[in-house]
Amino acid sequence: MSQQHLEYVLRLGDNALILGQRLSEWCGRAPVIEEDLALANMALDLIGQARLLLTHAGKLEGKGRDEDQLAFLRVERDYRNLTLTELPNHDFGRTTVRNFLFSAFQVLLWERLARSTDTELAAIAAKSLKEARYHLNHSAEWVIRLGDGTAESQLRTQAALDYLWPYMAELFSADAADAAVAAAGIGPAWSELEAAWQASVLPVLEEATLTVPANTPFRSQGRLGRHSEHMGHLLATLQHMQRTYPGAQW
Amino acid sequence: MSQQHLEYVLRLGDNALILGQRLSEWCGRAPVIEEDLALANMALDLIGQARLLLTHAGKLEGKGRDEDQLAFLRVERDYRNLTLTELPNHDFGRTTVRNFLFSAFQVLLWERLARSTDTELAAIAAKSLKEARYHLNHSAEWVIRLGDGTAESQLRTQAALDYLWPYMAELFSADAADAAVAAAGIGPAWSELEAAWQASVLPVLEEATLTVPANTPFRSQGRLGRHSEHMGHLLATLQHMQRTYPGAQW
Amino acid sequence: PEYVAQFNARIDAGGFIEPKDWMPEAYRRTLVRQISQHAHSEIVGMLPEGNWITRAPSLKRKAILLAKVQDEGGHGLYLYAAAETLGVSRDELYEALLSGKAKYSSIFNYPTLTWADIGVVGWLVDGAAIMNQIPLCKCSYGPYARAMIRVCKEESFHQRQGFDLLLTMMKGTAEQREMVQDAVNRWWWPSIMMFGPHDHDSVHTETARWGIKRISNDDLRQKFVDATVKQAEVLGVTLPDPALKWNAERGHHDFGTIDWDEFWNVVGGHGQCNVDRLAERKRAWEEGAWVREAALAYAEKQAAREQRAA
Amino acid sequence: PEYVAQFNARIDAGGFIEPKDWMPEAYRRTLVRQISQHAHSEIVGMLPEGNWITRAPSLKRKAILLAKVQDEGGHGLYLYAAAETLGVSRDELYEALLSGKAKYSSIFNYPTLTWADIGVVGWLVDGAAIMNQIPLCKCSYGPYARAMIRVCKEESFHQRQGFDLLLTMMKGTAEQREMVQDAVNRWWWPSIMMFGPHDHDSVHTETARWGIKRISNDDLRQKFVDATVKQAEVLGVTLPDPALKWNAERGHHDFGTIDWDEFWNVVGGHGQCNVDRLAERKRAWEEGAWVREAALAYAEKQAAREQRAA
Repeated sequence: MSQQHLEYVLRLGDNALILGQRLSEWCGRAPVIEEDLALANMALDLIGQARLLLTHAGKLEGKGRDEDQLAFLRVERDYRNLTLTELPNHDFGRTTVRNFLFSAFQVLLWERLARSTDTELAAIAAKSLKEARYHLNHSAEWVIRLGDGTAESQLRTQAALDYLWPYMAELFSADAADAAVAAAGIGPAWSELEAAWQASVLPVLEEATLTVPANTPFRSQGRLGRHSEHMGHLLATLQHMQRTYPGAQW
Repeated sequence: MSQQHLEYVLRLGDNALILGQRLSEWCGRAPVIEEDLALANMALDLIGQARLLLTHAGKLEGKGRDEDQLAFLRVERDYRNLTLTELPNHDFGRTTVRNFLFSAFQVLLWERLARSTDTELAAIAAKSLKEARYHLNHSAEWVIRLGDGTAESQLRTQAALDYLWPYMAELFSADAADAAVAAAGIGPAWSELEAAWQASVLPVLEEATLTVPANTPFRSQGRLGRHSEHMGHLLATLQHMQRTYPGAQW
Repeated sequence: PEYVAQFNARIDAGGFIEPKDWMPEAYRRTLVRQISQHAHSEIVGMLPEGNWITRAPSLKRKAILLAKVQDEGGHGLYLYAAAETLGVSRDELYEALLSGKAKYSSIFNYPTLTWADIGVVGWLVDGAAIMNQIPLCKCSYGPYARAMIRVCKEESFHQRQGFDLLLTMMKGTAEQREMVQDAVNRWWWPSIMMFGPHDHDSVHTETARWGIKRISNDDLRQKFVDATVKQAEVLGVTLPDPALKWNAERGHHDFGTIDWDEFWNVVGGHGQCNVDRLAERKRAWEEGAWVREAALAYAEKQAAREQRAA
Repeated sequence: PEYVAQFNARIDAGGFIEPKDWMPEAYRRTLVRQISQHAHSEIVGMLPEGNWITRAPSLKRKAILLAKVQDEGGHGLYLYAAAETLGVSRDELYEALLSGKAKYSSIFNYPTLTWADIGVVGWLVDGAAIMNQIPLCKCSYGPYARAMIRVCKEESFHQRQGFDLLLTMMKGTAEQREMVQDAVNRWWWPSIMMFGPHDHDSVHTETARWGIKRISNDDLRQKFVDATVKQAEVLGVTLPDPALKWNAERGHHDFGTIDWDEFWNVVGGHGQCNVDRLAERKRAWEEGAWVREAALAYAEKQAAREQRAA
């Protein structure tokens, strides 16, 4: 069990770490200053979540690894984030749609985890829930604005949704670690959240005049450590300092 | 003297390494397949030059460092390439203009170095000269085509020239290592080549209907190890594997 | 009818059909599709390997990889040229690729996740490609056959380089060996899918009769498996198929069941990289439009100048 | 004339001028220029630090840097708001930045080359900025003064964080200490140039009379040098000025000659990063055009819908 418990917490931590890293690439590049701040703020929230979750994972693992050793010194195969989170930002549309799809999921997950039998995890969830709700509200408003904005913004936002949608299947497909954690009452199997996630997401997409893409047989496998080609480039940047100066304190 | 000799050879090697790295980023991204091949070919030539030059530098240094230790395991401050070579590729126009300005310089340098009293360097120069001549011809043809093409290509090519021109001053400004090497008969001080370089470059720019930018007081200092912000990102990618797996053979 | 007889006789005699010769329309169409698909594969195939050029772990390997990717672009070029002898233009073919109408080899929709993948792509993917391509060196259409001779020579060089890369890694650290095994695990099944559906599920009667495809999918696949098993032993890697074993009776290796669902999913556009590969090629094409326009405009200006001067 | 007398009296009494008060046109123009220049500096200043967010060497430092850059954007926002109280729009001001008409602090045209630069920017650059800005908390224009109070509070927090970053590095490895010293060597002179030309070369009579600039360039610079010397000792770094030493008679530190040629070169557009900084801001603005247009279009649609519903 403790192996799957660790796996589950690592996935949560790596999702936050990798999406936080992606969002932090936006610094100085957003369409308006307010969004520069909002994106930096979300990145900051996610990095904060990653710190707590990876610290907790390190304790569960029991090998004395701290947040930084986990964040910076694993090989690609050992990162457990969803492929969704590592995809390049592309334009503001794709970034926004991803934030929307992902934070809708995070809200549901943190709601459930706030009642976890893992009290450390429950405390992290309670704190993260507030942040995820803000991310969801903020990105949902933008999805609607962009979807129901100009012809160009409609096109771009629909393209973003079409691109990202196939990566959502990974969140809700059955998984052994998930099942074990659910059985132990630590947290929900992610697949349990699919209906609630759809109920949260679909009305917004409709208001945004977007077409929900058809499901496809594609299954990404980031949470099993099989990532996309984008991940390696992200890690080269993320890890650069720690790899170059092993053992140094910062 | 041997310190300046080493410095001089390192500069040559790092120019080739870093511009080769930049050009290799083009793989699969050129406007036509023929240029995909031409850019890969130039990258290959430059990486080949870098191998010979860094191997030679390692011997001059006498600390047992081979081409890979020099290419991958120095800190930014110790790379001696011109700032020009590390600038991002931007569009095909900027890449082409840089190749043109730089290879015109390389041709002159290799011509002189083919007569170096450092026989190893002379042999490298003789081989590299043929390659640089091809790079110069190929890029000069494109500069003319782009400069004297459409209104858009004229604009982009002029913008590229305006952007890059201030970085050329670094090549021709006086330098202590240069002076010492010239005095020892190993190679020319780069500043000696300025007139010949202008004679090589200006007629092509004229045929390309481009306006030669005014000189500015800006002096980049890459060859002294003071680089631009772009360099660190390039190195994070270049060094990633060697930093992650120290000591491994590939 | 007389033409048809001549055409058939030439093929039966093992002779070559040349661009100016009469040929059935279906033969021409089949060749255009196959040759252009092959050209597209070379061009798209530059991307998974290009992904590692900037991160190659030694200068020697970086140079080898640059040269290899350049060769692939070159293959693309002369295959497009071979297709053009059949009366289509390269731009036309390339636009069919970009619009998604034309296919390219499905194998390039798998990602190159570690440096070991570069070796495995050379060893297994190029290895499988060569098996497929060697018979094409004797195919009935002259320009295609001649292009394939050059392609095969370079591909087998690439395969040896890939093998050498892996051998070096297998002699290295435990981490390196693990990386190789992981890459082999991911690429083995896609590689043997490269030979296409089983013979009983595929219709190739015409291409066989026309001397385009001379050996069947399953025969080629078997040949590839038999050859690869020995090489895997030399490397010291395990091919990820518990059913793989020598069958003395058949004189061949038996192997497990191929997951054809996965194969058809990836062919159908649902692999890891289908969308990204095409998007990258499209982006390059669109971002390069101004360059192509400039080259054209300049050529026209020059022609006009020369005419004025004459 | 009556207005002028009132205005002058208010300023002489140390009171605040508020947006609805009468003010001389030159006073307004000077404030718009200064406040917007300050706002631009905050916005452009996000870039050199943003350059290191993705490479920050620990999660804690990454979080601190993200928060800091966010604060700077926030400063930009309320400084633009303060400028808007003077009857100009933010877009107008921002376009003057992008077109190169408006200036921003020249210090941000220096590159951040190592992680130590992030600490030094906090320690020296924010430190110098605070020296410049503290007197502005009492400047005569109310909205500007109030904005500066908030800015100064956050800046001094940033300065402490920068100092703490450097202290941690100085307690680390030899390589880390070298990195800090190298960064100090590069940033020291540009930092003391931040106070602007010497008093005898600069014309600030009006801004002084109007209670905008209350302390002279050289006095602020001296204050900064005196404060920094002590902090450098605590850190254990050497400030790169051999002429720097305590002058007991003056009760201040003497220091060497500033290279004003370099200062004016960078102000004139010829620093390492002038072109890239503006290009990056322009690119963000252009690439974001469709988003701003969409937000506008949606707002208009919504307004129309609400009107119909009413």
